[in-house]
Amino acid sequence: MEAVYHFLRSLRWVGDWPQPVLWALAFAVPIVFVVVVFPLIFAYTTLVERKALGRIQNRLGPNRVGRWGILQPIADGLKLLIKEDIVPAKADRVVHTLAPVIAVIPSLMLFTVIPVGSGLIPVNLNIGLLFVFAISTGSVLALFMGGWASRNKFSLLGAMRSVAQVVSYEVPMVLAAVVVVMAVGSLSTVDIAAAQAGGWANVTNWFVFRPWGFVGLVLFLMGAMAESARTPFDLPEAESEIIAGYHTEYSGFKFALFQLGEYLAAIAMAGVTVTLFLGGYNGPGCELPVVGKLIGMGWFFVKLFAMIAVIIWIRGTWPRIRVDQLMAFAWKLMLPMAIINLIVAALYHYIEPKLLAWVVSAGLLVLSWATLSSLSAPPHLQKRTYRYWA
Amino acid sequence: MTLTLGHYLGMSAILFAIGLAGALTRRNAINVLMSIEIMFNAGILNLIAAWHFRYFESLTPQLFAVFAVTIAAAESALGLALVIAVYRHYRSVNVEEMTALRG
Amino acid sequence: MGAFGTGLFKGMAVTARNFIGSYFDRERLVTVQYPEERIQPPENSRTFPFLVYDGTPENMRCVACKICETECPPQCIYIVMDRDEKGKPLQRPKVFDIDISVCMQCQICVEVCPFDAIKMDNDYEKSQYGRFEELVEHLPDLLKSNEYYHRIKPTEAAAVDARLKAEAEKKAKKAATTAKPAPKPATTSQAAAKPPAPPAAQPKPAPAASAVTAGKIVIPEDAPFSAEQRAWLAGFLSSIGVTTSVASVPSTAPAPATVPAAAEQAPVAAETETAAATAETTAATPSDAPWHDPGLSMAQRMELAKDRPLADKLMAAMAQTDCHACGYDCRGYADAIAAGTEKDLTLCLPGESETAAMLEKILKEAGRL
Amino acid sequence: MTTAFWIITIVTLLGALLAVTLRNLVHCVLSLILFFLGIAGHYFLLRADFFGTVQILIYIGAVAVLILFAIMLTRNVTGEEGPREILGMKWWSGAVIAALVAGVLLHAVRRDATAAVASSAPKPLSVADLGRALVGDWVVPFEGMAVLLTAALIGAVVIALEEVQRRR
Repeated sequence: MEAVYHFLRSLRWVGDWPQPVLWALAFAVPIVFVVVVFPLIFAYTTLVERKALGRIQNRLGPNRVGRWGILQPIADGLKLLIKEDIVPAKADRVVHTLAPVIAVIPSLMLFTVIPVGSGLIPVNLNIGLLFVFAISTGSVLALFMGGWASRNKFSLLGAMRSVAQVVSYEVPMVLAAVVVVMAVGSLSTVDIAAAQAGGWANVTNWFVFRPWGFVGLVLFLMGAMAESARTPFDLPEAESEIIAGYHTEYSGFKFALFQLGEYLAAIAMAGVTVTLFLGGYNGPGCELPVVGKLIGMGWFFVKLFAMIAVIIWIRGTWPRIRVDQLMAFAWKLMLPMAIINLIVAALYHYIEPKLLAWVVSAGLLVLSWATLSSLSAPPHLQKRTYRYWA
Repeated sequence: MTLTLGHYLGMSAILFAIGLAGALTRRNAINVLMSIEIMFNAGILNLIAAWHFRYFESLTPQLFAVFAVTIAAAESALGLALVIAVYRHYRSVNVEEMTALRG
Repeated sequence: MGAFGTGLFKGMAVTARNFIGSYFDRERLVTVQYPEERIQPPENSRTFPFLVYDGTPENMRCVACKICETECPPQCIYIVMDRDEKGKPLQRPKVFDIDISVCMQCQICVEVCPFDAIKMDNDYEKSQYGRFEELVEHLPDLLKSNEYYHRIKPTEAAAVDARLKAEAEKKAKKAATTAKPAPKPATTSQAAAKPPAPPAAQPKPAPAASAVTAGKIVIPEDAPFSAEQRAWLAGFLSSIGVTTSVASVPSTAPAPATVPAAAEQAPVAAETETAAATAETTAATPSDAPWHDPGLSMAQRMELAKDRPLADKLMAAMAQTDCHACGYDCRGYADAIAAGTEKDLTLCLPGESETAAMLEKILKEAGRL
Repeated sequence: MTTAFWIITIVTLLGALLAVTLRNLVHCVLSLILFFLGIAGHYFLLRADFFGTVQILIYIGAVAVLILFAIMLTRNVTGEEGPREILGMKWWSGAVIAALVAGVLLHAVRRDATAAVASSAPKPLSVADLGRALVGDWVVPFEGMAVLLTAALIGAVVIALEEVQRRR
């Protein structure tokens, strides 16, 4: 935002306006950017998701509204706008209407700390990453309020299950991100992105190419998907489970707001993953003087769409996890793995020849993953031996 | 008028009083815990205000605040666990009914 | 998670291949753009029944024998037999309603129909804006041509037509043999197990070319039949849905006078002719069952069988259509009731309640009930 | 600065008051969360960003959810409370004591309000040197805190679960 402010100052005909006006303008640009660009990405993510899932299942996605279903999101939005908004009689009206709002606000606030380009970040907080985790707990609140306010036992149960899931996946996710903070030494997302520049064509320095970085990416992605209840973990609102989880009693635009909140959280987490592990805006050619910023921004969005594609791809492939497996997976597999990852990252930092460090840490991580997954894997039924009969 | 330490101290005093009133008057154990939580926060707010207005060179107030927050969180966790355990025994969380001292 | 979670990544490889593949060969995509493209429903899929007609809608196969109406489990068929201006029942339905909101598509009506008149359609676009009257399909909506039947269910339709043609030939051959030897008097009940389906145009053995309009046969003047035979013939033919009109012949002149061929007679209904004829000859030796003529009203028939034994009275009460709905023909059913083997008096479908009431009255008079 | 201060103060006081007086328990928790947000706002105002975020993370993320779970576990699903149960029999006594305490504190503070005030903190506290201090010369209390937290964790689990085993 400071960058925008200084940029405005440097312009000839605008430069000498009074300070508060420029300051307000400098504020307005990132706000408009966040509030316009990312919900637009949300709208077309729903379309791309439905088309991609269709193609995976050998059928065409929506192609009725607009050329290739281009206008489908607008149609959906309009439909939900017009749909009658039913509020259950005994529902607690105030909390019932407040819940979707609180579902959307944190998701939008998450985007303020994601560096879209070098120097192009809505708010440069020096505790950026901590802010991301603090705000993402806000969605937990929305879940609970939505579930409790509709005064319906099932939605309350669904809400409690999703709150439990989000809370229990918060810990491994934070630990997976702490690895990067340890490597960079600062919580600010701008420093993290900057630390991944350099190397061959600005690519080799990305953290994902380090063993602990890759494991961190996998764990963080799992945590992010559990956080926004995406497919392997979308138990709370799975069809076969408790109806539609916490947003059973919602219809019309409130339901759309919940969807918006959920998807925006998923996109924001994808953005954070890109910043943490895939080198944010770093990419070949992003260090050029002026045009580099644009190229950097381009790289960021390419990586963001790649992450969203992976999330959709996972949604089309992986089966849903049962509740107990869900919890066991979080506490018995992801948490120890995250802690081992921390230790290995420290080890990596102190072994001098980086290649040796790479090999050692990779070996350690694969070993620990094997032992952990075999430990927590269900017991394989050994072949039965019959004593009295050959 | 410029902002002074007194404003913060006054505000946290009022918050502390509200917390105290809540703790003393509410009958539901969980409400009592919530009021205690309010009192904790009032205290920690004082610390940070003091750091901001007078002792911003040194780090001690901040660290003190960090430890205070940790203790507060641990305390509320334990308090709630106690409430749940007591609830199972007394079948109600009403403070006035928890009279028996035996375990 | 399985060792190393490899299973998951194999799965992702499969979906990726499928995703990319779908962009190259388009046939694997199964989507059918419904309103524009449609899939022809499989042959033996069925939605709701429809009535088959050969050629023109008048020439429908249904003779309103109401077997399907009684057999239909949810009772969603309603038939009213067509009667001409003089009240004589015609062998075709005036009203044939099927309530498709009640019909459970069980195809029982198709199985019980002796005349292959009703078949199952597989047209599923039957949604309406109303829930009551609109969902009742009347006769015009139900009537569909045999060609349509062939189009939607080729093999089944072909089988039905083949069977019909075979029966028609068998009947024609039999009719030809009975015509040559001396005409046997009286109605020998044909123990045809399955009533011969009325072929569309039944080839008449009459030597003279008889103008066969669909379902109408004009028996020329000089046909070598006596009055009794004409009566029997008219009775028999009308039972199988072919109305005959007979040139008037003086009842006593049996000799076949050669009349200029195909003299166009006014299509005087044969019944009135024979009715007049029979009324004159009540005194004369009555043929065995003069009342065996569906054209007569109940009163006339009872009048004819007034001083007859019980069995004959019972037979006169029947609807005289020999439609075998009761499992016998009219004669057999009357004899069964008289002999006491058959207790149910309501089996005569075409006769409806009129016959049932009359049977009861006769038995009461005879002190049998 | 001052207008922001007054706005956030109003929000905080409102949250605290509602948390204490509302009848429906879950509404109390929601107003408590509003209170926590107010306090976090104050921290940001005092340029202690780290604490604002920590406040949101710990209090709203963990403590509030903990209280919600506690409410659910004590089978008070609707959060409704009978009219009689809100205030204790002698509710006014509590209020009087609180008022007395407030009076004493405000008297003490009044002297400070007029005192000359030094300039406020030049830059927000950086997390790095806070961290270094924690593991530097403050490492003993830091480890003490770790032990305390573990003890609290195990204690809470033992208390909550012990009942279940014995009853079975």
